[in-house]
Order: sequence, then structure tokens, then C-alpha cells
Amino acid sequence: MPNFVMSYLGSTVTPGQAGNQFWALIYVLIIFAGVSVAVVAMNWIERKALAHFQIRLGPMRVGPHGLLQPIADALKLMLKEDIIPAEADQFVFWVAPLIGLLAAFAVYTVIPFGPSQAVSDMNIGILFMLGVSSLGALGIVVAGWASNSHYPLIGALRSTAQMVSYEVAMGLAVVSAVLMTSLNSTGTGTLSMIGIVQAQQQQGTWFIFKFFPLGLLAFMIFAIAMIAETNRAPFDMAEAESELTAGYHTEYSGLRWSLFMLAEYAAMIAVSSIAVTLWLGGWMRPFPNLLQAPLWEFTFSLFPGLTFLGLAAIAGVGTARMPSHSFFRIQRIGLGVFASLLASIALLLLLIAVAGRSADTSIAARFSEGIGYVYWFVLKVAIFMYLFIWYRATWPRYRFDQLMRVGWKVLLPISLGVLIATAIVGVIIS
Amino acid sequence: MNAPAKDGTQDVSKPWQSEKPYLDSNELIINMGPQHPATHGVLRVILKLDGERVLGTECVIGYLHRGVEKIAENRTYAMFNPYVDRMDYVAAVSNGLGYCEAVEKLLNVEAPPRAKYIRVILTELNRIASHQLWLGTHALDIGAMTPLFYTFRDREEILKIFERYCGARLTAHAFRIGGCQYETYAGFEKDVKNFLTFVAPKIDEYEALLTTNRIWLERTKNVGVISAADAIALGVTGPVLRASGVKWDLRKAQPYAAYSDFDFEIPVGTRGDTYDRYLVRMAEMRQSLGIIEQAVNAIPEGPIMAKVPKVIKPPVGEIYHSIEAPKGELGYFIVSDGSTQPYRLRVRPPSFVNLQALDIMVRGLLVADVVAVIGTIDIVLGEVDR
Amino acid sequence: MVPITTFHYLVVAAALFVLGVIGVLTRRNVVIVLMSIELILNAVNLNLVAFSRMWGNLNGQVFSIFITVDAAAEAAAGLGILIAFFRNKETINVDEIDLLKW
Amino acid sequence: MNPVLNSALNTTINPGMAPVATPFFFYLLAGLAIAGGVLVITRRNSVHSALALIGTLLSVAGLYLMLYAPFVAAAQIIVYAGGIMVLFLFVIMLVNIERVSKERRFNRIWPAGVSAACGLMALFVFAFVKGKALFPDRLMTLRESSNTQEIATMLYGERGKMGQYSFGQYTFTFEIASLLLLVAILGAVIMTKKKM
Repeated sequence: MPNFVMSYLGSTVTPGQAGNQFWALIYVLIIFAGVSVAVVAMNWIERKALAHFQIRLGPMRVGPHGLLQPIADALKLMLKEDIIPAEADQFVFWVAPLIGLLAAFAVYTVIPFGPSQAVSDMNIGILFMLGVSSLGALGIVVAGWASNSHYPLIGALRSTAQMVSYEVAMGLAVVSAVLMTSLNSTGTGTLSMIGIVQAQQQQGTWFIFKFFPLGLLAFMIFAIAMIAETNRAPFDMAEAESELTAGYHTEYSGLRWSLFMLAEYAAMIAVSSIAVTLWLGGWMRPFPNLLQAPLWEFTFSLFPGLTFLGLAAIAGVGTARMPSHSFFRIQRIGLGVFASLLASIALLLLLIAVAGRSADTSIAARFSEGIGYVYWFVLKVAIFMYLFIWYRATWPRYRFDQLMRVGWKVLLPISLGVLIATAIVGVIIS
Repeated sequence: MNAPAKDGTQDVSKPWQSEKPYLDSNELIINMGPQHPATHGVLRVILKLDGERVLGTECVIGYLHRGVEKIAENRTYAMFNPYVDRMDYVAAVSNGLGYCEAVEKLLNVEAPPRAKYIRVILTELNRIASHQLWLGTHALDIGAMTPLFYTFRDREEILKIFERYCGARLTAHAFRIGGCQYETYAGFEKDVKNFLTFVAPKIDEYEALLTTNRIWLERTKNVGVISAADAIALGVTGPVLRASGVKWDLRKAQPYAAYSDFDFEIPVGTRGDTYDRYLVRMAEMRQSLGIIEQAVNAIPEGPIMAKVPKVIKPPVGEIYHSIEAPKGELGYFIVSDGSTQPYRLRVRPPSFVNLQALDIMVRGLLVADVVAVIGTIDIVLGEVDR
Repeated sequence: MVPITTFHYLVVAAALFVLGVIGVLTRRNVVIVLMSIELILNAVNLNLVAFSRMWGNLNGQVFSIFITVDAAAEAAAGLGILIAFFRNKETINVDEIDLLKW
Repeated sequence: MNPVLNSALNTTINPGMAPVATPFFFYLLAGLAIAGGVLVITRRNSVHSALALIGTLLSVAGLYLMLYAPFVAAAQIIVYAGGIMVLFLFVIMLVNIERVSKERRFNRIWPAGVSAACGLMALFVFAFVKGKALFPDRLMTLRESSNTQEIATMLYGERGKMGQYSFGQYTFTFEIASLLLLVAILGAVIMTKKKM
């Protein structure tokens, strides 16, 4: 058994490609567990960051600094009564959140966390991603319809129209990024996500910096379309409580409603990881070609350990400054345990990094390399997540017709222009 | 949000059963019900819609009517003073100032200079507080969540000063007929000065967040436009009138309570849209800071209460006295029959009059803009319904 | 288990095709008729890809993309007619659409 | 026998890579597709039949993947399931189907329709049985990773090759297809625009 496991730990081919269903299943489980943890963490970070933007503290009561708040919310939603409106369509009402969830999670089979750390490396990676993200709109339309009342229906029609129109701009931005992959020496582009990142590695630049203004422009268009695609921040027409129409998920309650929220957060993470893969050089650490020296290699491999050490330090300071009143005793213990957990992970990562440095061929080296890939990828996605929260705190909401005008009359022409310009520049240069 | 009240009988139990499918919805009457989050209190607006565009509105008010004017006829002048604060509960101090000055005019008694200065300082502080509350809720209606918390944090400082001066934060029964009840507490000038230095950069913070914010511009520019002629015809006053380009401010036009001693400008807008009203109110906040600073530096010594008989029996007659409240011209028309209780007391609330302009401003806009326009007229239902 | 041959795919495509034809012929609701046409076009696509797989060259797959494009155009036009018609006659029942000019 | 068929039949065919999926997946997807098809034409509520159609489309996309046609599968998911079905659902909701579902589903002459369809099915079966020899039951080798690239080159020619600009076989047809789409868009917009 151990060599079977070793064969896959060290393998340079994604389980999907190797055709090994068992190992692919384990990857799927790891990724979905990871995404769920990320969604829980995102929920906590969003509430706390939004609060501190607005000079308030955010959840502090449930667990130390509100750390257990997301879990409490999840439990509450599970225990809440699950009301199905009268004359609503039982089957469709039940299926709608599942479609949304399916669309949000299916994208993860394609996202590359590392050269071999992805569920499967489809050679139509990007196309699959675009297709599945358009399925999300179906879930919302059907949810709005099944709630059998005017305003969720209007809300659903609006948010679907928004998703469909921004999907066009998003698709064109993605195409211009894919075009860049084919303008290298070999002349054959690739749709597979791992191939795109490797193309960026070969060409030595992230696509955001390639053909200077074009890469950045395409990235900006994708970033804007991405927010509209997940109904977030300035484009959150659906949950606009001050407007007349309520969101498509007003009639949902309890667990069903939490499925929608899970789908929304998962879609956010999925879409931003696609942006990272396409423009910010997926799992590549910064300056992979310039700083080749083994010393640089070692310092960069220390980063994961250091970040966890930093988190552990923050949690430690939190425990120290916890007031000594008896009420806070449990919270202090809880935070202390959390801090020590983070510290031990940090220690483990540093150990692997050091071990990997000493004997290059050993498993530790491969392990620390894998961790490095995943770390850099997750770090970039985390930065995107913070952007989502930042937008939500600062921007007012677009009116629906302005939103559609921006989608069709501003984003679409620019993305077409960028696509044509990239093609021309590509043909001229290569 | 109650189900759409159609003029025809419509089976309310199944809202889904509207005869006209949504596709080619013609005349649709929607209720922005009394408990809608964006109607600043209990105002019901019946919107006549064609699809998304507003054809006409009809405001149903009276949900907060307490019959204040009728009560005034059975109260003595001094007893009625606290009622006045409950009308525009956001700018309670300026209500009190208006009432006291009206009665003083009836009694032709003059408040001593020190009382006048204290009154100016507190009223201007109240104007800033009212504008801050307006900005917070208005931005929230349009979707920006953060300004609400900034404005409420700063408004808290003002309410602390009120509390220390007269014990109440919101409905501060600060003034009495003939002057002020309380001498300023020990650190009053210091607190006000600290407040001035504290709030000046904060207003820049609001401006930084919203004034050049593209989406804010898009949601407020050319929305809810009212021309100067319409404004004057409707009797609209206050920032709404000034935003349409009419330079009319009672503090300058009919100076009262020591305003003639201070110099300050009147901010005026040009197009009369939501963005101009936003700019006018922000500039007004800065002007108020200037006034308070001049007042605090030059506050005279001396008595704070004029000689007013214990039982106030004004001579027979009637007077109308109006002041510049944060929302517009707040007027008191008192008819006295020589007894201790007014024969008739009529209040001209600015919000009630400004609300008439809603219909003109909103016609042809989209439903989402109705929310923004109600916010920019800055109405308080306590004052509208009295 | 006998390996999957092209023949199996043809049977599935034929079944879908027949279902589509039944849908078109028997249903009264225009939307369902349009959906059955989509079903038929899908069956045709499946056949094309199966043959392209059998012959080993890609003409079949390229042609199936053209069929998808055509299906999209047909759906857009069909639904456009449906909406325009529904606005005048309040019904989307195939039997009642019997006037050439209304 | 026509020459093309001959050349195909006797080319040396090596048994290609193991088919991507076991027969189990084929029967599963085929079953789903046919079940979805049946649901589409029998459901009283058109949103249910729309969902069934989405199920069929996705399972047929799965069949494409088994036929080494990932590009067509992705196009199917994007255009069909993501685009056309959203359009269908939009129209179903805008046209307020509630009243229509009360009326009879099948028209009066449904036996004629079904018998015609059965005749058609008989014709297919006859053709399949007779022409068994036409369909060699061995699998052609088609490298999976290549064909997205080849489709692109067929559609649009070798763009990347150092500036050589040669049209693929189907570039012209591709332009006509986009023209068809343009006509359809114009038609739909003109028909549905309210008389503003």
C-alpha cells in the first residue's frame, strides 16, 4: 500500500489524466473539504473585515473574537424551520439550490492548485469552466420561479439577465488570455488550465503584464465581470433590500437558504481562482525565472511556514490581551488552543521546508514543493477575496439599467477591442 | 411589501394570478408601504408604474399624527415647550428655538446676548447632527453601507454635548421662553472646540468616500431634478430650494438669535438634482462649523434669562415667526387671546411642504430612484404628520 | 460486456429523434414543441459525433458545432415569434394559431 | 461499395486506447438522456420539461466526452444548457404559463402522431439491421488531447505558424454561421420590441 500512495504523491500527472478514479476521488474530497473550510473562513473574515471598515467590532461573542460565529450560523440554519411557500413547485423548489451548488462546485475539478495538484487536467479546461458557470444562472431562474410570488420572480429574472450579459464580457476576456498562450515560440495555444500556467512559466511573464496594456485591460474586464457574475458588491441588485424587488432567495429559509449562500461563496472562490490562473500565473511563486539561486528557492519555500507562524503570533497576542474576567476564561483557553494549533502547523511546514532543502530527491523536497505551489495559489486567491469584501464596503449599488448599460455598452466593446488588439499584436510579434 | 393593490378586484390570496402577465405590464399600482425600509418612518407612497418607469406618486401620510396643534390649545405656553421637540425629533433643538423666539416676539421680550449665543451654538450643532443622519441613511438607501457608521460615530459627539448641557440627547428641552434654562457647564467651550477640531477632518472623510465615487455620481446626478420656479411655486425651502439655485436662507434674510453677528456664506447649487442637494448640505455642515467657532470664541458674559413673568399671559394678538431649521423654513403662527393658553398654534413644518415636491421630482424616473429621491428631500415623518 | 460500438450511439440518437418527433406532433404548447425540436437537433448532433468518431476525422464534430449554432438561432427566432404572438392573442396553444394574418 | 467506404473499411485499425469510460457510464448516460427526453414531452408543467431537457443535454454532453469530442461537449454545455435553456426559462416565466397548464396537453389527434413516430422508429430499426455491415464495430484511434487544436485549425486555419495565414477548410462556412446568428438576433429583437 505505501508504495501505491508514494507513487501518487510523487506523480507528475494529475489523477484525472492518470485515469485513476480512486485517487481522483481523494483529490475531489480534499478540494471540497478545503473549499468548505474556505467558505466558513470567508464568512468570518467578511463579517469582521466589513465591521472594521465600518469602525465596529463585528461578531465578538460566539467564541474568541467571533471565531465560532460561522459554525453557530451553520447550526442555526440547519435547525431553522424549512418553509416551502404554498403552491410553490415542490420539486423545482428543492432542485434549484442544488443546481446552483452543482454549478459552483463543478468548476473546482478544473482549477490547478499545482502542476499535478488538480483533480483532472481537461484539455478544454477554460471552456468547461465557462460552460459550468453559465449553469449557475439556471439555478437562480428556477429558484425565482419556484417561489411562486411576484418579487422573487422579478429579482430572479434581473439577476439572471445580469449574469448572462456579464458572462459574454467574461468569455471574451478569457479568450484574449487564452490567445496569449498560443503566441509563444511553439505557436500552439492551449485551453487546459495547467497548460496556461505552464505557458506563463515558459514565457516568463504573468499574462497581466504581457503586451502591457492589453493583459491588464483583459484582467480588469474579467475582474469586473467576475463581481457581476456572482451578484456581489456594486452589482448586488438581487439582495437590494431598499429597492422594490427582493432577491430570488427570499422564500428560502433554513438549510436551503444556506445552500444558496454556500453556492455564492464557492462561486466567488472559483471565479477568483480562475482569474488567478489566467492572469496572475496560478501556482508560480513570484520571479521564478529571475531568482533561480537555491538560496532564493529556500527562502520562498519558507514562506508557508512563516505565514502560519504570523497567524499563530496574532492568535497568541489575542490570548494575552484577553481580559482576565472569569467569563473570558473559556474564550482564552479556546484561543490559546487555536494559537498552538497554528504554531504546530507552522513548525511542521518549516520542518518540511528545511528537510526538503537538505536532500533534494527526498519525499520532503517534493512535499515542500507541492505545498509551495498550493500556498502561492491560495495566497493570490485570498487577495482576491479581500477585494470582494473591500468593494462591498465602499461602493454604493448600481441601478439595474445602469448595470446592464455598463455590461453591454462598456465592458463588451472594450473586451472585443482587447481581443482583436491581442490577436494583432500577437501575430505581429511572434 | 404588501401585494399590489390593483384598482380592479384581484384575488389577493394568489398574487401569482394577476390577469396581465408581467410581460406587457401596463398600468401597475405598487405600494411602497408604510413599513418600507427606505421611507424614513411611516410614509406610504402609492406608485403608478408603467413597467419600471414611475408615472405618478401619491403620498399617504398621517400614520404619525398626534394632534400636536390641538393639544397646544389646552397647554400653557411653557408647558407646550417639550411637545415642540417631538415634531422633528432629529433637529429637536431648532424646533425649541423657533417656538421660544415666537413666544418672545409675542411678549416682545428680548433674550439676553449670552442666551442668544448659546442658542446659536446649540442650533448649529443640531444642524450638523441632522445633516449627518441624513447623509448616513441616504447613502444606505443607495447602497453604500459605510458612511452610515462614520456619520453616526461623529453624531454621537454632538449628542454627548447636548446630554452634558441639558440632560437629554435627542429631544433636548434646552431653551425656555426668554432665554436658556441652564448656564453652560464648566467645560462647555472646551468640549465644543474639541468637537470642531474632531469633526472637520471627518467631513472630509465623507467627501472622500462619496463625492467622487463613480457609482454615487451615476445614481445621483440628474436624478430628481426640480427647477427653481417649481421649487418656489411649491413653497419648498431649505437645502432643496438652495440646490435649485435660489439663494434664500432665513439666517441671512431675516436674521434672528444673534446670527447677524456672524459672517458665513449660503451654499447654492445649480441644477437642483440629488447630487447638488448632497453638495449643498455638505457645504452647509462646513459653514455651521465656522459659525460655531465664531460663536464660541465671542460668547459674551451676562444673564441667560430675560425677565419673564412666572405665568406667561401674552397680550391679545397673533404673530408668525420662522427660523431656518436643517430641513427648511420652520414657522410658528400663534394666536393669543390674552389667556395663559394659545387660542391657536399653527406650525409650518419644512418636511411637510418639501414632500409635495416628491411627485414632480420622481415623475419619469425608475422605481430604484424613488428611494434615492425620498432620501434627498430629507423628510422626518414626525414633522410631516405633527 | 460487449464493447460500445457506433451502433449503440445510433440507437440512442434514433430514440431521442423519435421522442422529439412525438413531442412535435402531439403537444399543444408551442414552448414544448420548440423544445422537442431542440431534442431532434440534439439527436442529429449525437449521430454526427458518433460517425466522426467512427471515421476518425473531425468533419463530423465541426459540423455538429454548426448544428448547435443553427439550433441557437432557431430557438431565438422561435421564441421571438412566440412572444410577439402571445402579446396579441394571449394564448400559446398551437391549435389556436390558425390565422394567417390577424 | 463507394471507394471512401472501402478505404475506411480495410485500413489497418489497431484497437485504440481503452475507451475512456466503461460501458456502465454509456448505459447510464444514454438512459438519462432517453428518460429526460420522455419527460420533456410528457410533463404538464413546462418548467419541469425545461429541466428535463437540461438533464438530457448534459447527459448527451457526457456521451460526447465518451466519443473523444471534448470541444463539442463544452460547446454543448455553454450554448445549449447555459444559453438556449436560460432563454427558454425566461420566456416560460414571462409568458405566465400558469393558465396554459390547465388546458389539455396533447392535441386530439395524438394517436396519429404516435403511430407516425412508431413507423419512423421501425424504419430506423430496419436500416440499422440491414446495414449492420456498414458500421465496423471497431474503435478508431482519435488522440483526445489533439482534437481541440485540430478543430480550431480546421475552423480558422493555422494562425500561430509564424505568420502563415492559411484558411482552414471551414472558415467560410463559419462566417456564414455567424451571419445566420446575426439574422436570428435581429429577427428576435424586432419581433419582441414593444411598439415604443
